Order: sequence, then C-alpha cells, then structure tokens
Amino acid sequence: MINKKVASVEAALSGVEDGMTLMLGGFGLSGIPENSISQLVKLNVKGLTCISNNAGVDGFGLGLLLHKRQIKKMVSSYVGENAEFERQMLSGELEVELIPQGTLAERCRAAQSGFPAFYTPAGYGTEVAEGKETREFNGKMYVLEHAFKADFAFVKAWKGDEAGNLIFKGTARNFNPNMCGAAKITVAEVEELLPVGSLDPNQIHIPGIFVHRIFQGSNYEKRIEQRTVRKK
Amino acid sequence: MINKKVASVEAALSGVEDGMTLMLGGFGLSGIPENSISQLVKLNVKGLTCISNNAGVDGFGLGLLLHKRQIKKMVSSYVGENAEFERQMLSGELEVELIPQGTLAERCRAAQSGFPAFYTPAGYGTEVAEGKETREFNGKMYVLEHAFKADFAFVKAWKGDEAGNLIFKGTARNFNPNMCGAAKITVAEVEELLPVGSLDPNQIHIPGIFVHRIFQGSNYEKRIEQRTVRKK
Amino acid sequence: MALDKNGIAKRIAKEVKNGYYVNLGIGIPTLVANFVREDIEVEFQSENGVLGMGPFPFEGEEDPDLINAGKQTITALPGASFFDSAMSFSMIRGQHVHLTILGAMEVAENGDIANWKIPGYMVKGMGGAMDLVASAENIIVAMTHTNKNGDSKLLKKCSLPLTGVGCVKKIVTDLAVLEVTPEGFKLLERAPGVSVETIKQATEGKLIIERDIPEMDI
Amino acid sequence: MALDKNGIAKRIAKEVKNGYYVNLGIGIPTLVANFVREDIEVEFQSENGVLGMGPFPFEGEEDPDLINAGKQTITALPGASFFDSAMSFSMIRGQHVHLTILGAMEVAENGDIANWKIPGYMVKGMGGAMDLVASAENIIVAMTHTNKNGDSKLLKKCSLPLTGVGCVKKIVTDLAVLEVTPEGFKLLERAPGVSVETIKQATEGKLIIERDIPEMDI
Repeated sequence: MINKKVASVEAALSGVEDGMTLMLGGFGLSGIPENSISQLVKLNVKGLTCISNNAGVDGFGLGLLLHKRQIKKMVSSYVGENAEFERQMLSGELEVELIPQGTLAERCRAAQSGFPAFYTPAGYGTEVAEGKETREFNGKMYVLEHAFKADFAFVKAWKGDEAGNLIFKGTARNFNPNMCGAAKITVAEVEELLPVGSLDPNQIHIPGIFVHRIFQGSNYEKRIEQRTVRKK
Repeated sequence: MINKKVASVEAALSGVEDGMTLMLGGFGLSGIPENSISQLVKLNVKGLTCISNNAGVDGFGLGLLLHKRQIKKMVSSYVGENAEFERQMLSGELEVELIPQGTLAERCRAAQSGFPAFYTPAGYGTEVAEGKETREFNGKMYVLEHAFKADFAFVKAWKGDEAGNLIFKGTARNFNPNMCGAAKITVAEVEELLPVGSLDPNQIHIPGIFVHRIFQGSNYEKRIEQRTVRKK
Repeated sequence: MALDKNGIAKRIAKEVKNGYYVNLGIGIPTLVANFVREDIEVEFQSENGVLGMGPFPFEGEEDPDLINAGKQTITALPGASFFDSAMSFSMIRGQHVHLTILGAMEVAENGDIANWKIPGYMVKGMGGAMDLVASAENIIVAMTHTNKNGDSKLLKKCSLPLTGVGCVKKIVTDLAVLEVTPEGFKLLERAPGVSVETIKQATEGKLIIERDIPEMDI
Repeated sequence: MALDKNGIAKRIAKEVKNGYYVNLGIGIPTLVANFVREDIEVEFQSENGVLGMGPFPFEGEEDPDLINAGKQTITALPGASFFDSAMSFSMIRGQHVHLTILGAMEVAENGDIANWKIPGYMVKGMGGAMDLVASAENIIVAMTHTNKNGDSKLLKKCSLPLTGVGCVKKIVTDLAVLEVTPEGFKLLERAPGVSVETIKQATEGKLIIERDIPEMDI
C-alpha cells in the first residue's frame, strides 16, 4: 500500500503558487473542498485560474477567493449566485470562460484518463463552438473539445483511507471523482480518514492511484444554498 | 420507479435475431452472462457479431456459440484460449477484429455516453491504426476511434434491483458496466435480484437508466480458467 | 385566461409518459413533478448526480449532501442512485433521458433556443442546458408567451446568444401549446378562454393554424 | 551463466521504486512481484480491474470473481480497489501507472516492440498491451535474449507486427540489462559470468558498449 496521508492542510497545499491553474470539486456549495479553499485564502496566492462548475457565493466557497481578488480567471458552467463575481466580471477584472456542464465534466475526465480530445454535441451552433473544430458523425454535428491541464485538483470526499481511496456521499459527489488525477497533483480532503482496510474494495468510487495527498478535514460548515422544504 | 424486471431469460432475450451485433460482458470467464449465453445457444440465432473482450474457451462461455457456428465475427482484444476459435479463424469461417483492450472498453463507454469518437494513443504506428485517422496533440500521436453500435448488450452483475440498478463484484465487474446502455437494448442478469429500496443509492455501480431488462439468473457455474494457488 | 405557472406545469405534465426518465430545468419545469399522473412509472434525473429524485424534504430533514441542479434540498426515492457529473451527462448525451423540460428566453420558428445569456446584462452561464438541448430527442420548452415588456418570445430568429440549434420540439406557454415544424410554430391548443387572435398577436414567428384549435384539457 | 526466469524477474524487481504503481504482464513479469523489496511501498495493478493485487490464494480460497489479467486466481491486499475496464485504462492511459513490465517477441533498437502476433501462426490478440506501451512513460521488457532457434530478439527493426513504436526504455534478458537510447541498445550490465562477447553475438541491433560492463548485482 502506498500511503498518501499528509498531516495537515498546510502540507496538503504545499507547492501551490501564484498563477497556477486549479480544479475544485463541488456543485453549488455541495461537496466543495472547504478546508483547501480556506488554506488558499490563507496562502493568499494570486492570479489563479479556477476550474469549478460554480464560483461560490458572496462570503463562502470560491466567493472567499474572489473577495480577496486571488482569481484571475474562472472556468465554469454557471456563476449566477455571487454579486462580487458579477462586479469583477463586468468591470473586466475577472476573466470568465463559460462552458457547458457536461463538457466541463468530460474535459476533467479526459485529463484523468489520458484522452487529449473528444467530440461532443454540446454547444454546436452557439458561441461556445466559435473558433473550435466541428465535425459531422452519422448526420449530427459535434464540437472538438480538449482535456484540461491543471496544476492542482482539490476534491472533497465523505470517507477516505490512507491509500487515497475515496467514497463520496449523495450529490456531493458531482465533479469530485472526475477531477481526481486530472491535475498534476490531486489533494483530497475527507470528512473521515480511515486506516487502510476499512473500506470495502468493491465500494470505492475513486481508487487511491488518482489521489496524491489525502488529509482529514475539519469544521465542515456545509452551507445550504436553497433550503427548500415541504410541510408535514 | 420504472420497473425493468422480466420474468425469464426467454423474455429477456426476446427480439434477438440473426445477424445482430451483440455486446457481452466478462473478462476471460469471469463475469460473463452465463444465462444469456445459454439462451442464445438455445435460440440458435446465426450470423452474430459479438463484441467481447475474449471468446470463451472450448465448451464454455462464447465457446458454446462458436461450437454451433452462430458467430460470424468476433471483436475482441484477446482470443487465445480456444482451439475451435483458432480453427474457424484460420480456415476463414470466422471473421476476427482484434483491438486494444482499452480501446474496446472506451468504444463501449463512448456508445453509452453519446460520444461519437475520441482520440487514443493505443495502436498508433501498428496495423490497428491502418486506415484510421491519426493526429498529433501536444507532440504525441493519437488514433481516432469510434463508438460501437450494437443491438443488444448482455451483462452480468452480482446484485440488482427491479429498477435495474446494478452492483458488480470484484474483477467480475470488468467490461460489464461499460456495456450498459451502449446497445439499443441492455439485458442484465444478476445473481441476486432484490426489491427496490434494497440497495444503497450511494453504492450503485450502474444506475437503472442504462438497463432495459433485468432478470434473476440461475445455476451459475463460474468456471475458473487458471486456478492458481500458493501453499499454506 | 392566460395560465399561471402551475397551469403551464400541469399541461406539460400530460406529456410525461409511462417509463420516461425526465430532466426538469429550474423554474416552471420543476413544478411539473407535482402534476405527473400517479399511475405511471416516471423517474426524475437531476444533472448534478441523482436519478430517482423525490419531493422536497420535511423541515429538519434537509441534507446539504442531497440537492438538485437548482441547489434546492431534495429527497431520494426508493430505487434512486447517485453518480458523478461525467456519468450524469452520459445519461443525457447518450439519450437515456427521454424528455427534457426547460425554460427559455426565446425560441425561434426553426427550433433554436436562447436561455443562458443577455450580453452585457445577465451572464450566469448555461449550466447543463447546452448538453441537454444538444442531446435530447424530446425537448419541451416551458415559458410565458411574451416577456415583461409584452414582446413575443416566439420569434422568427433568436436575438440572444443561442443555447442550441433546431432542437425544440414543443412549447407550452401561458397562452398555447405549439409544435415546432419545418414550416414554423404549429398551434395545437389554446389556454382556456384564450382566443386564437390573442395568440397570433403574441407570436412574432410564423404561426400555422390548421382547422379549429381546441382548448387545453387541464 | 544466463539467468533463468526467476533471475530475470529478480533483476527487474530492482527497478521497482518506492511509491510505484506497477502493471505486470503475463509470464516472467508476473514473477517480479515475488522479488520486490519489502521495505518499499508498491501497488500492483491488473488491467482487468484491480489495484492492490496480492499473492495467489491459498488452496480452497480461490474466488472466480477475483482474477488477474492472466485469468489466474488472486487475492486483494488491504487498500485494494475494484473498478471497471474503462477506469482501469484511465489509470494506464492517464499515466497514473508508473511502470509497465511486459514480455516481447522482438524489440528494435529504436524502442519498437512486437509481442502480439505471428501472422498465419499465432494470433491471440494484443489484450491491454497496446494501451500499455502507447501510454506508459516507463516500460521494461522482460525476455530471453534469443528465441528458441537462437535468433536474436534485439533487432535493428522488428520483423513481426508492432505492438507499439519507440516506447521501450529498458530491456532485461537472461544475458544483459540494456537501455534503449537514440543511438541503439546501450549495454548496462551483464548476467553473472556472461561475457560481453556473448551478448554481442546474441544482439542483432546496434549495441553500444561504453567502458567496462559490470555484472548484475542480484
């Protein structure tokens, strides 16, 4: 067994530098790597390119990095929950690349899996396809999309073991598994870090080979964006 | 919940006809759809194209279909365990397309996922790439490979529920998940068919949406190809 | 009288057939789940990674690890499954999801749809909408027939950046049900009490009216 | 004296470093696992869907649902995981596996390898070998220096259909350890008691001999 455990969030993020490209898991505020984001704020690294489906909200998630102007560019599919984001984008301080959600997921998976490029129908005929190669297969048009290149991927899992194996929970899974191994270094934070042998090998969502550093996270806030209930 | 349960192997294979293209899960004899194969033998459908990593052995697995000359063409990565196979291939009775194992898996996954084509490095510079488009990305050469098109996919899982959700066991998983939803109709046979609600939604390997028919298998033989042991 | 949101959702619910896997967009489409007949088998998919989505949770039972694509807390029904984003879009792109219901700012008479961007004003992003409209075989748009200024949203040609081309099959608005045909918007049904003339006035794109147009049965 | 299979495996085991994920081919490569130092952390991957592969099971503990790529019954160590074939080749193609050790029928001085087909005679297929050699950054070939007829397997150019081009980095045979360089096969080590002259005789491709060639330390 190859041990991936690091003792602290500081050790987990060692090597993160200004100008790097980062992947961050999560959908909305669900399944985001809260501890890694806090540490990025503390490190105050600047000029970051962040690949993440969303950009957090004011005061939480990636909103914390936006507030400190650490992000140069966001690559996302949906960014509509954040006034500071909107201000920076409209003023031109922040560069934004919006791409279809399925394309975002698959560009991560392509990087994880060693595929340089693939053809997808999403965005054909729209501004998303401008400047990109398009091609017909079986009478339907597709756009050529490329694997992402990133320096660090930060993911959040429910359970993990010291070999780096990960299990996610509910819809907090989302982009997290697809980002594992999709960057030069993958850092996983987990709610529960267990000794090797604690997880059923049949139920592991992401084998440890895709994870380079794993650490026990703490103080998860797990904020709910749209609390919606019905009456009993 | 959409119920996918069918009462019998006969019902599960209804619609299978001469000349169809079939996908069959399994690696060697591990995780093969034993019941569906038996029924194919019984139906005596002919002129089949079979996409399967291996071609069984004499007298078991796809070897049973070969013996009855039901297969016109095999699409596989490794076929070396079967004397009847070799005889038919060398005599020209059987058409054989050999493709790299990772390409085989991904061509299934592409069909499942709606990707018409992708670039992979496997086979570049070899006869596998002959007649195929090749292309350089980042200084490395890749081959364009296409999604499979198949009529039926036959897979074998460990546990399943009536909604068609599947859980596989050990290395009997192999190609089975990648073939689900990769053909027009996917038929899953399971060792244990459970009522809906019996499986943890977090531990499902293949959601029922990829499975059209599911049935309780019986009399699994699970033959071992290379029994290898060490001494106590 | 023009339908309200629930009326539109109620009419669309009739398009949901037995055995369908359905993806519901944010807004009016979300309401459709409330009106689907209870005697048919239907499963709802949400692109953030759940199949077999159930109703909102009871108060106190919200789970931050269980949300829908609108970031609302939800529940999972028996038979549900969770999966990653790549697999979720395998379901969508691979056409395993049978019906997509989503909102729109504009639809053109050739089936083009625009619903993700108003240049210089609103730039929230397309989320999963571009994958959905490029992939789904059956796309129903749920929207009001005109915008807040009273301008038609059923156009000859979209003025806003497109989400997808030639993909919309059916439109249900507060005024009418329309089918997108090679010849233009074919009027199928009127909202109860709404005249054909009112629909004509509210439709900029080419409107095809054959025979008498029945009222919706909702 | 020329090494036997175990000798070749033992020498290759020294190439396995701490923290490596390793894929072992069928035959001699499988034996390498027996000789890896016990004080380093290594995990073995088998492309049929297991990471953290352990030794063969004790008699009576064989599980038909737990085999390696050679279809042999195996065990899984603590920390192991099972996965599907697409994910398995994600590990391989994505270069997450650090070292691939496989057999060969021929290797050319430019690093080409042939190991899957003898036209008209043996056509078993490439299995995962083409993916492995096209993807791995570090490929070691384990083979005898000559074939049964005494012909060299280290050639100027492969005569058999290729498995991959320019990919082999190192070769360990019963006679020698060689590195594939832009100039040809660079002789690094001799098997104990085997002379440079013997290796020269057995090598058809260009052999580079710089300085004294040490004996292997096994």
